[in-house]
Amino acid sequence: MDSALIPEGVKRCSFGKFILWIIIVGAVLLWGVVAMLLCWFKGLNQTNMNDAYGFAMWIWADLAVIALGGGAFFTGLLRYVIGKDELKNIINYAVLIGFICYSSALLILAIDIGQPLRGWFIFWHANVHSMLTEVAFCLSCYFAVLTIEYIPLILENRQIDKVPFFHNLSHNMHGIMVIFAATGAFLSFFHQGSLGGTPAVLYGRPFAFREGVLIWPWTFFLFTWSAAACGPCFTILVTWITEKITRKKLVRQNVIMLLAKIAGWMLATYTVAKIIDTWYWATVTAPASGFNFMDFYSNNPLYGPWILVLEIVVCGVIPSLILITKTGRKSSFLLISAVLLAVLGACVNRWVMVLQVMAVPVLTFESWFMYFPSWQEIATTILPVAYGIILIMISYRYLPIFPQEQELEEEKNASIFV
Amino acid sequence: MKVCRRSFLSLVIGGAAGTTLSPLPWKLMDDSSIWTQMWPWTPVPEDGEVSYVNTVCSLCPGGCGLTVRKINERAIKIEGMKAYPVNDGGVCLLGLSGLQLLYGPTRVKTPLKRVGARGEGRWEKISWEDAISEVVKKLADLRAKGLSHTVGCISDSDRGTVAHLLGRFLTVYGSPNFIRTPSMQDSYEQTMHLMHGVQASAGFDVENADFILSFGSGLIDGWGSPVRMFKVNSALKGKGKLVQVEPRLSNTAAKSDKWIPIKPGTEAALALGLAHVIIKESLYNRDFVNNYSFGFNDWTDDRGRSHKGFKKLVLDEYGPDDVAEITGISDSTIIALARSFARASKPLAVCGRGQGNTPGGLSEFMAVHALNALVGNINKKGGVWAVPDPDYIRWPEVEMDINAAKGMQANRIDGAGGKTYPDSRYLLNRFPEAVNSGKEYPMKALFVVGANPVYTIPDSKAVKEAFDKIPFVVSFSSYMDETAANADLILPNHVFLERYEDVPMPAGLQKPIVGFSKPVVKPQFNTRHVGDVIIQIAKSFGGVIADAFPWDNYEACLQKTLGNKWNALNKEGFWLDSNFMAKGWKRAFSTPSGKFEFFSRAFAAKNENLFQQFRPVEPEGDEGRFPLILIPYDYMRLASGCIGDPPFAIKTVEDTVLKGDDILVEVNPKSGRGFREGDQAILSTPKGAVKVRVHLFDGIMPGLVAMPRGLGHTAYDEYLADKGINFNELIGPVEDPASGLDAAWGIRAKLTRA
Amino acid sequence: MLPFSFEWLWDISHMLFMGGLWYALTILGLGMTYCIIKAAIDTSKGKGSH
Amino acid sequence: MKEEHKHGKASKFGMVIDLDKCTGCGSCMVACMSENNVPFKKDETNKLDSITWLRIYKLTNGKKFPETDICYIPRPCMQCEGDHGHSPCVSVCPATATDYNHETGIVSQIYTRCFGCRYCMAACPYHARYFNWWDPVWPDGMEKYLSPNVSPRMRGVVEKCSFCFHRYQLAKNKAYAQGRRELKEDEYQTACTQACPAGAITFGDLNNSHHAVYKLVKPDNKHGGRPRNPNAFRLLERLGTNPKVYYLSSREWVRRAGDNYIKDEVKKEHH
Amino acid sequence: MSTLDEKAKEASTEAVDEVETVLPPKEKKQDNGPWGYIILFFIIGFAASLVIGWGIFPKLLYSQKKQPIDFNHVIHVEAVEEGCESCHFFREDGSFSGVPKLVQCVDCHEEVMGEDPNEVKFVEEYVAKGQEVPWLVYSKQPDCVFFSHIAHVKMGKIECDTCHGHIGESTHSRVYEENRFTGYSRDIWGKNIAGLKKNTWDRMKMDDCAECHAENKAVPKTVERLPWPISWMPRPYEKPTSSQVRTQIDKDACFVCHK
Repeated sequence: MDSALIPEGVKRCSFGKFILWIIIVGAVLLWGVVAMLLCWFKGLNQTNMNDAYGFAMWIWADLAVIALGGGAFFTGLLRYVIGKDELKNIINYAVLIGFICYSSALLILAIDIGQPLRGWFIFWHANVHSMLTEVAFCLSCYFAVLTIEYIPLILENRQIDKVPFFHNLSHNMHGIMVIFAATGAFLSFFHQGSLGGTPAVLYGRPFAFREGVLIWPWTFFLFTWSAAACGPCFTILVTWITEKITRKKLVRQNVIMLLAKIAGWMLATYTVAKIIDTWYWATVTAPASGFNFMDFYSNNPLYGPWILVLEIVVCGVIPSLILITKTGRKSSFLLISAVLLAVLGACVNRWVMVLQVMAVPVLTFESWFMYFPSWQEIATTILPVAYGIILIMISYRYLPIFPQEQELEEEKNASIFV
Repeated sequence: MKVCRRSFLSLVIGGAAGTTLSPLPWKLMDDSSIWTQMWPWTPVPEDGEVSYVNTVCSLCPGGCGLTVRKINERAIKIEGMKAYPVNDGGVCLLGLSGLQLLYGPTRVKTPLKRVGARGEGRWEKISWEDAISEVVKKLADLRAKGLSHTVGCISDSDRGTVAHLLGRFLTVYGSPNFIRTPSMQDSYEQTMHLMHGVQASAGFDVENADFILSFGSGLIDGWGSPVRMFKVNSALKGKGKLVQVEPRLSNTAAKSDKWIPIKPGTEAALALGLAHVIIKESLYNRDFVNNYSFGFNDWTDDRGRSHKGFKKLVLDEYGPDDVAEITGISDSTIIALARSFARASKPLAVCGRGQGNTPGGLSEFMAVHALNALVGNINKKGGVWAVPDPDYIRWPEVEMDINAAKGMQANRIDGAGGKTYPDSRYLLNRFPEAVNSGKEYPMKALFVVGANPVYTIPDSKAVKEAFDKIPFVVSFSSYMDETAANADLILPNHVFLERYEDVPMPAGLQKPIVGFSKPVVKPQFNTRHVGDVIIQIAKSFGGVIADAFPWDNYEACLQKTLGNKWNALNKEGFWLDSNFMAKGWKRAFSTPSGKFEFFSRAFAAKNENLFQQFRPVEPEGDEGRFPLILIPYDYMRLASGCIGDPPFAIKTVEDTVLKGDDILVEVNPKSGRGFREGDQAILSTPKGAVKVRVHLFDGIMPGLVAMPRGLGHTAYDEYLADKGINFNELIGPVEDPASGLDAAWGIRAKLTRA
Repeated sequence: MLPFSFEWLWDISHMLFMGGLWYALTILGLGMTYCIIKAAIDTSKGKGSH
Repeated sequence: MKEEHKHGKASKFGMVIDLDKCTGCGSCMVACMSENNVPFKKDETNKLDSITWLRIYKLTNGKKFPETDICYIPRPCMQCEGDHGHSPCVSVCPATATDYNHETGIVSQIYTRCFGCRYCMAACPYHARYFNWWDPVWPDGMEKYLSPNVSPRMRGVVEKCSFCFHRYQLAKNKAYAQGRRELKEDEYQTACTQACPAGAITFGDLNNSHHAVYKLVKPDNKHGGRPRNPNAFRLLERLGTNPKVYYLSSREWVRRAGDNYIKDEVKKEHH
Repeated sequence: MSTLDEKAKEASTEAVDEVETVLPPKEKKQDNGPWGYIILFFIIGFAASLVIGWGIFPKLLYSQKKQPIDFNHVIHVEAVEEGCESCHFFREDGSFSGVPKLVQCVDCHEEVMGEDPNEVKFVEEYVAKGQEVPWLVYSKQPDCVFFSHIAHVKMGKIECDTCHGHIGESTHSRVYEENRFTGYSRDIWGKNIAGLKKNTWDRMKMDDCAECHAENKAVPKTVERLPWPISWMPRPYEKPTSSQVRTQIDKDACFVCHK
């Protein structure tokens, strides 16, 4: 039915099946949209946030998707600026995932603020000293970059490509993509960093506060570093999932290996830096404001030392070791486990830097603040996931996302018939 | 077709480009943000000319001066009146939220007549004329049947012109049943009556005392005139000492120099134990005791019976060991306390539990007052003064017709002033019993003015039952309170910010002062001053009743009554008898002996010796079934009197007192074993069982459960109703054997899992 | 925020920060404009027709 | 000459609360709420969504009966100055909706500029900032008591104590009418100070050695206003927020409750 | 592809005829397929949206309201002694009275004095009934704005017309235009929809306050330190220096004007 739109030389499932899945995921999306509208029209009382939890699940989701979307900027940097050419076979998907992550982040921000209609004040009345201003600026600019990177992909749709203007446009955009990618990398570096700075500049919150260099607290660099490490891992993970679902090999293993290796070394170095940071914070920064390191991990039902072990050892050291060793990467199981752990590690780190910051009591006469999100919060957080799945489904079906798909498919068929 | 599509796309792009270059999107973006700043559903307060009006607060017996800020015709803020003798600029949170009472949804906006069943909440609006004629018809009917004495009136005060108008009306109408709501004032008045032989209030010169010994009085929890007591407490810092004797770490205890936890109900024993030490160590004021007191040594009464003197009594029976046993306070503490009290230059002992809204046992008041006498701190700087009511209401004597005279000869329904309790003036705590049992006579009609007995009187169930038995209940409440909700007719009074009224004598003040409430704003609703309504009712009767009310209206009455003080009051807001001095010891006492009486001879003539009879008032209930004791506590953020807390006040209540609609009761972790903080529980007493939550608090004596007063309203608005539990539902009155007043201080209870 | 706004301060933070923002936006804007115009020219030259 | 120099010097308004006198009665809270048009809801027992610019905390010394002690700490906005001249909340606000006024030392909050990101709330360790989770609704007729000097806030913005800044402005207006520019100490007092029945709150200019607040705490203005009175302390002094709200207490445990100390750490005395 | 285009072209011959004159030469059109239409529709869209944005939109955005009474300032200014302040005066507490209340008007207009039908209406409908006139205030700022008249007029010696224009010279009340969306007076944004102004009183937005404050008291020190003294750039502001009487210009003083 829609065969004219499907890229040449590849096979896709029947249109009916496709629509059925769109409807199923769409239902989840709709649930999220209802929750979103409730939040917009009735206000943030629809959430379980409160004056102690001004930042909660959404900000965590925001930080997490941005970190995971970091695959786009880092792969782009490697592909266009540094010139790792093999990565051209995965860059499209990385861009798509990045686009989904960043558009989701912007959407979540638009729901999260109390006065969405005044959201533009952040640009027009900007306070340049605020980390959040930097985040908003770079986030929206980088989203523009991702859009620019995504547009040529759309233009490569079989029917659209037939239009000479669009064909030329796509061609030209590819031509100067290196400029866009470089700008994107620059923007991304800063906003990933400012996200790291967001909690770390809160000198009234000893759990979050970090010292640093000039205006940048250490977590500024840690966040950028971890996004560069975990973002590609997320790209690998999503590619693997897509391959499993489509039951096809979409990207050659050598591409995956290269990305995994780079990500592995990034993760390893990040983990070392994170350990040093934690050590310094636990022994110097926090005690200076009267806190014992263990004060942050005891007397509460959730945040125990386990969370630190999970983040640094289980989701840092272990996946690093797997990814930097050739044997580790070679084993499909270990590889996927490692990228999964790395992704989880980024999420846990963002969780800790947002929610545990809120939970720790600072005044001596207060106790731990606990919070559980309302269904509206959960629904609006799942909303981007559903939206991402739908966008991936449509893009995979109609756009030549995976340049190697056709040849891999032919090879596979050949191997079967030979 | 393709052209169409492309052209359309082109049109759209052109349109977008043009729109971007027009003011439309930018102006709309700007305006939409301005719209969020000016949402039509967010009120914009009107600006205008600022003015200030002074008045006096009558929400509690404190009588503070207020300055109300107005914008045009709106009252927008209440502040304390600077230089007002009671509060000098300070003001409590209830007074501060007065505007919420003025403009609040709980106001009764017009006279209402009950349509459905009692308390069902169905009302019919009626005109003032109809309402008044209905009252008059009913009263005239009763009077004609010779039942005038079955009409009663419950009022929050018996002072000032409004109370006098009510009393005067009942007198000419022919009923002795004017009843004042109970408070520690009753016990103190009786103490003054028996020990000083005078009809007076107790005034405390706390400003000049340097050692205040409080037997459970919530000096900074709303006792007396609250703001004044706060000021005193602050002034005392560094200059004097405050010792708080109380089973629970109240705010007063926490702010005191020493908190002495005591088994509840044994305060009188402690007072006598202190007396023991003072006498034994000869620390008492010889001049006063030897020359101006009676009953210190053994004595013989008119009938020749010999009595133990105060000295012998306490030396024999209240040695520190005995008292330590009774009170749970160590003997060394008792001795040390007695010494520091007696050695202070101006020691002062006070009592009246919490905010003093319950009278308490007379023996306790007399024992504590005896301590003041021992140190000679009576009618002296820094001591207790007997303060007579300001004497400015001098209306001609009423002329009674036969009906009235006959009605007035009937016994009071509450038994006050009768055979059993000859020295008591009002015993509202006995009223429910009297009505329910019908022993004396059935009550046929009841007026309630400035009081909310259905809520404030212990054993709410019995009170409600009594009200149900009275066929005609008229409430003059400005608010839809519990009593109004259970009335047949509501004749809403102006609230204090809308009316003229004299407010005599703030509680516990040592100087006679009359405060002056005046209207700050015009009446907001179709309400009438209760004084006006009484005058109108009286006038409708005609004859002697009308003759007793020669004034056109209340304002005229007040102006006439105040005479040359009117102008000064209007200007200053208060009238103070600055020359007033308590009478010296020589002339102070009008007892049979002419001296301060440790033992009242008048009383002894009728009763057995009080102190020999001293027994702690036992709480109701069986210890086996109810292992704990429930005590109430008062604190400033909850009004426990007839005024329901406005939203602002409720907002300040901590979440360890009220959580959602659940009340939290304080329990020591030792007694609350098995409960975690915030757990639900069933609290039961012999009077009933309620659902509560547990607040584990180390500041309360093990074995006790403490519950705040002032919650559990069922009427009023949604900001107050159904929050928590009314303590009075869980306790019943315990009659003091000497005075008949309610001496209950707690009740046996148990706490079980919910 | 533009330097025309009274909230603008001529200090290093504003110049660097806002400068960076406008710089990035300019690059993106110019880049896209270039691509579109060049595509239009290319198309008019008949390039890209299949 | 000296007088002239003082004229026009920036003020630093501060508050001193004597915890020995404070009775926890709640007058300050209500005075504040009624002065500043603070709304209320049907249920205000969830203190985490209940707007009270000035909140009274109840502290206990944690000891068992009968050694237990309690103390109340009224907590308005601390009007932090910060170590580096920036308050924790001001520097983080992305839209300049809150700022530090150098003329008065007060941290402002502009409701109509705020777009509700709540970053400032995350930054404030005192929980002095409140978010309007709900539309403010007054029961019919009660909006009559609203003061025109303070705008009612709309849903979705953050609000906090302003040291009754509007009173400063009204006092200034009055002074202008009399041809003066300077204010006397008693001309500008916050609503809570004025209402406190215990006289526990003192308010004035910490830069002016004639003012009572200065005499009470003797701030060391060279070191962020650290109090020199040994009974005076500030909340979370060690974080370097430099609050302008000081507390006085004669009880050691209360003073110690003002800050965090590592176990067995002896309180460092600064002299 | 080209066949499709031609079909479409045939279908819309009429449209082509109509606009042929403004189109590029025919041969070019034939060469380049549909470009002519594309440009044409672009221009149509562009022009139409400009007309809507600049012309129709402002008309729709504002509703027009008439003052309850047509007020003649000239007559009143002549009749009083102290100019504007005779009726728009300062109260003792320094607050500004704004539009006069009935009480002030009644001083003269207890009864009808002249023959103006507006005065008759005023006396009959308002004075007699004791009802305040619901004047529409042109310069009414949103509720969040705090403005101290006395600081500007008494201390700053600024003339009324600097902000309010020569309203004292008006003989009639002009139409009051209300923004349908935000509910406040058009005078704040200004008559000019682009927000441009010629006179100081043409607009009353925050930027206009800021402009005046900057002009009057900014201390242009920073500018000298900067390498680019660009004349069109607004003058920068400095932190307050100690003892001078200065106009409020700090960025750190939002709540001086906002409540």
